[in-house]
Amino acid sequence: MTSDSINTYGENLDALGASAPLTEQQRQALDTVDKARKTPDVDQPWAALGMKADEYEAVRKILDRRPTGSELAMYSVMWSEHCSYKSSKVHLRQFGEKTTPAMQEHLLVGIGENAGVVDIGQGWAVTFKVESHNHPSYVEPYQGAATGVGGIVRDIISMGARPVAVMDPLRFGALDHPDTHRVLPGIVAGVGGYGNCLGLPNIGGEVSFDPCYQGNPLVNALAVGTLRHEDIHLANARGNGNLVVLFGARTGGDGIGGASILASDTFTEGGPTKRPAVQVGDPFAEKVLIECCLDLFKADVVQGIQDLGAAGLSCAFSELASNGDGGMLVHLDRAPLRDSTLAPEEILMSESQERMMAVVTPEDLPGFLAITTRWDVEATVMGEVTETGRLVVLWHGETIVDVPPRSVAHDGPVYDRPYARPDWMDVRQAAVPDLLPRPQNDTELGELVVTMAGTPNLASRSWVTDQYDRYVQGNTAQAMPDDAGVLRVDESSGLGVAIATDCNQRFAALDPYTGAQLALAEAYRNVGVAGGRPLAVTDCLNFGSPEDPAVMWQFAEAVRGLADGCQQLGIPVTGGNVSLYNQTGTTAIHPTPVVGVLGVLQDVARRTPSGWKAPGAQLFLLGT
Amino acid sequence: MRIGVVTFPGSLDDRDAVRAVRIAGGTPVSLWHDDADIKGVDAVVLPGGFSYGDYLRCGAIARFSPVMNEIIRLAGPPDQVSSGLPVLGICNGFQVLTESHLLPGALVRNEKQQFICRDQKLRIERTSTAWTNGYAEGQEIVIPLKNGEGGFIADESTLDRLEGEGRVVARYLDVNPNGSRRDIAGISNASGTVVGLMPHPEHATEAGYGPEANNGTDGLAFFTSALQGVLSA
Amino acid sequence: MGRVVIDVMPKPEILDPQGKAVVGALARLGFAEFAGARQGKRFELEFEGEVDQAVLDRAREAAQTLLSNPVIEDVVAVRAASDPE
Amino acid sequence: MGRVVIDVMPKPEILDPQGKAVVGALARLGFAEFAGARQGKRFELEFEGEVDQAVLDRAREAAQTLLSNPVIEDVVAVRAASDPE
Ligand SMILES: Nc1ncnc2c1ncn2[C@@H]1O[C@H](COP(=O)(O)OP(=O)(O)O)[C@@H](O)[C@H]1O
Repeated sequence: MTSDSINTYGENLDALGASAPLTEQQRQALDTVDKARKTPDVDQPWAALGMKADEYEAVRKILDRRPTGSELAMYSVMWSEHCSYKSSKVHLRQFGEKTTPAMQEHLLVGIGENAGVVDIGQGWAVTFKVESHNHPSYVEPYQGAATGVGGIVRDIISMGARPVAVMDPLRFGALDHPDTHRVLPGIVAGVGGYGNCLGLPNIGGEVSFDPCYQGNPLVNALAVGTLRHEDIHLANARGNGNLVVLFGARTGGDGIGGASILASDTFTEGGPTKRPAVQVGDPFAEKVLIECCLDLFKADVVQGIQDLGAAGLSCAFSELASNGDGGMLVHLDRAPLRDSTLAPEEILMSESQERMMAVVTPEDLPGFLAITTRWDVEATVMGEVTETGRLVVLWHGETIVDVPPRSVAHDGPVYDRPYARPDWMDVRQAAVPDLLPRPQNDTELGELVVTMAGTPNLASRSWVTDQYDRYVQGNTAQAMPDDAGVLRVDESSGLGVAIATDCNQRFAALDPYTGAQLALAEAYRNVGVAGGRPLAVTDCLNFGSPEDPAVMWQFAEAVRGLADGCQQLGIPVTGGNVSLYNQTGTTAIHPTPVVGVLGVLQDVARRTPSGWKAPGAQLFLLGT
Repeated sequence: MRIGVVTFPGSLDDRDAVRAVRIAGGTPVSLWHDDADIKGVDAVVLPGGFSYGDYLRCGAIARFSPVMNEIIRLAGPPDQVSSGLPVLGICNGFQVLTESHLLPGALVRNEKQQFICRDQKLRIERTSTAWTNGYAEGQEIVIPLKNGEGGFIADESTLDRLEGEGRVVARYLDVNPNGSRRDIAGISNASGTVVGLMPHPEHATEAGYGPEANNGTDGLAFFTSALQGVLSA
Repeated sequence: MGRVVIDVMPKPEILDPQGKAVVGALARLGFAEFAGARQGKRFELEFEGEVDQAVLDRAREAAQTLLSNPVIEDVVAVRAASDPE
Repeated sequence: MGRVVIDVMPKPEILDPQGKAVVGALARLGFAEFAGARQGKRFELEFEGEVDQAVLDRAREAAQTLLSNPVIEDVVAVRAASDPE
């Protein structure tokens, strides 16, 4: 099928936003594949885009020519640490390798998709995943935290699930540190503002204070979704001639960072206007998008839906194509823009929020558009699936990208970075608790208990959680202050799930291997004591710079610990997220492997809340 | 007994309201913001949420939807004594009702400038409404409250008139969570058919999923009242 | 491209919790000389063409029906972006 | 009693969901001629005495530290209530 055949769906051509033709000057400034072939020696700003010399060389080798500006934009962002997991991949493999077939018994979709999907019985499935939004939340606390919630929720939607709850493990510097005062209120308000507006109950999380997070707060967000087994959808672009449809918010210059360098190369005249430093979330747009996607799945008018997060369209095009039959042809100039001065490189890299991409058969397109219209969601046919094995991007008819999609999405660089146990671990581990002063009598013991209860890390969190809606959707059986959040999934049978997230970064700092296992064990216990049978794990691995062998060692140890722990407990890791470079100057945060455990309850009516409710009840201490 | 529940883009508690109607023994009917047809329902619930994102003012944009035009017509002016279509506006629904001028006053940002979610104690002050006739006058109940802009305000003469005409339906007890004037949690029109309430009775209709107090079912009577009222009408 | 600016303020007799919060925060930050504060809204509407009286009249209509709530707010100004208040 | 007016608007390049909602609502209500809208804030600060340049400087400082979020908003005007914009 040629690009012209898109016009057979001509009644929607208006929605295609046919853009004004390029001026001669713009055409000349455009970096096309043709031009790249003819001008192999052009100096390209790969270093400014965060690429290493050998990575740039690898791209040239893949393409057998220099990349165009747009290709460079795509490779640089997709091969970044954040998108490619290039430093962590070699270690994360253990999660797969140490998963036995028995552990996979309840796994409908495993690690590697947008989110894992777990069978909880009675035809029901649950998907859940935790992700970080640390750096954006440091820059702009409210919007950073808000868009963190928005991003993880879109992952859940793309699996075909209805999002049903969120959780928010948060970590801040010392309570009385000025930076904590700067970031904390905004982060909490942002988590609440976005989640409340989406109608997702907040059923748990963490609030932890430690000086190591001064200047680098951790904002992790977990989302949970439920679906019937038959509703599982995977995001891939299959079926020659199927359409690729972008829908949701318009594309602006959000989060394009380095791409502006490329753009200013391209646009001599006037240059691009200022680009926003941060992304602003629109939770209302996302709420509408959720309902719209659920209607699309229900009407069975989509093959798959991919969320747009980090790396925006670059990621969506290349991943959809790479997971599918391998070819795609898109007309980038059709993308509806919020800022008409955006250059193609910038559009490819934009991280504008509240956007999704669907693969739709031509026959289903009218049905698809009827639903997006009903929800007043803008939808644009960007192109189609092809059998060429190439991802081809056109800009006003000129070819600006022509690449093998796998090379962008999956075959990026992989580093086995050096790691070594640092000497200072000896000092750290020598500081055993036995050296701490002990209370000498009942009075001192009493005082100690009162002091401890008043410390920020042990005091009530209600000043945070009271800003979160825990009632919406009417299925929350447990939230704050219980050990695990408990949700009803099936209203008739009472089938439900329990979820807890935990990590004690001080333990992880003392011993990353055991610390990660303790985080797992705590979340596992919290699910267990709520009455849930643990089934699956998600994790968010927050660490310092992988280029520091000491940090890399912490990372390797934590992953090994978590993988071993999961094997012993017999529950698989189904997904998660790695956040590296969490440090201020050369000082890394404590290793912080946040672990979320999901368990099933046959009937949530039989859950166990924490605390002693009935006078006269007997107390037992279990375990060692 | 058919009770309509309106869904605006951005409504959140619509499914909960539908469930509450069902638990109360009624037949819930989903109504769509863009459709003026209210399908001959006997009463309407405007649910909580953030209609159209509530970006301009809470409820301001929803008020102009086709379904609201029809509901405003059927509910009748706020001071008329003969009864029109019973309407319960919860939280965002209450905001839509004040923006529609079916109820006086307005709801503004919480005094402490923060969203607040808590189990809230209320006293039912008026039982001669379509939605509270199942309560005893002065009955104290606990239902969830969750809002960012729940402070009820009106000028002094309006407040005096509401008090004088006995149109304060519920008042906050123990804590005034949002700075509402005279601790007002809910009010009604003159005939008692239209009620606006900030806290959420629909989240307290099922044991185990509402506040811990009283089994968490203190809100159910709002919905059973409507059925009673409609039956006896 | 013309631009209309619309200013909406809470009515003076109506309690303005946001304004109250602003005064409190100002005082805490050492701006105690500002003894009162009110917070309202400013809208900028874009209009394809020149903003003449007819456009301003339409904008005022929009301001009074949609952009303000007459129970608690006043439309204090509707003007072309270049005009003085 | 003097009064200082401070106008704060979302930065032009930043997504303004409120403005987006307003344009949508305007169009539905038949005010489609306004093709774009942005929603910002207007503060009025009260000052005991005459508003001179020193007061305005202080107000600007308050506007930039407290009343606006410099990451996403611009302080577009700080002026005495009687002054033109
Ligand atoms: N950021 C948060 N968001 C939601 N719930 C939270 C958050 N922080 C803490 N909580 C909830 O508060 C309760 C107490 O938290 P915490 O003191 O960390 O528990 P514990 O010490 O038992 O692990 C738990 O129910 C937890 O889920």
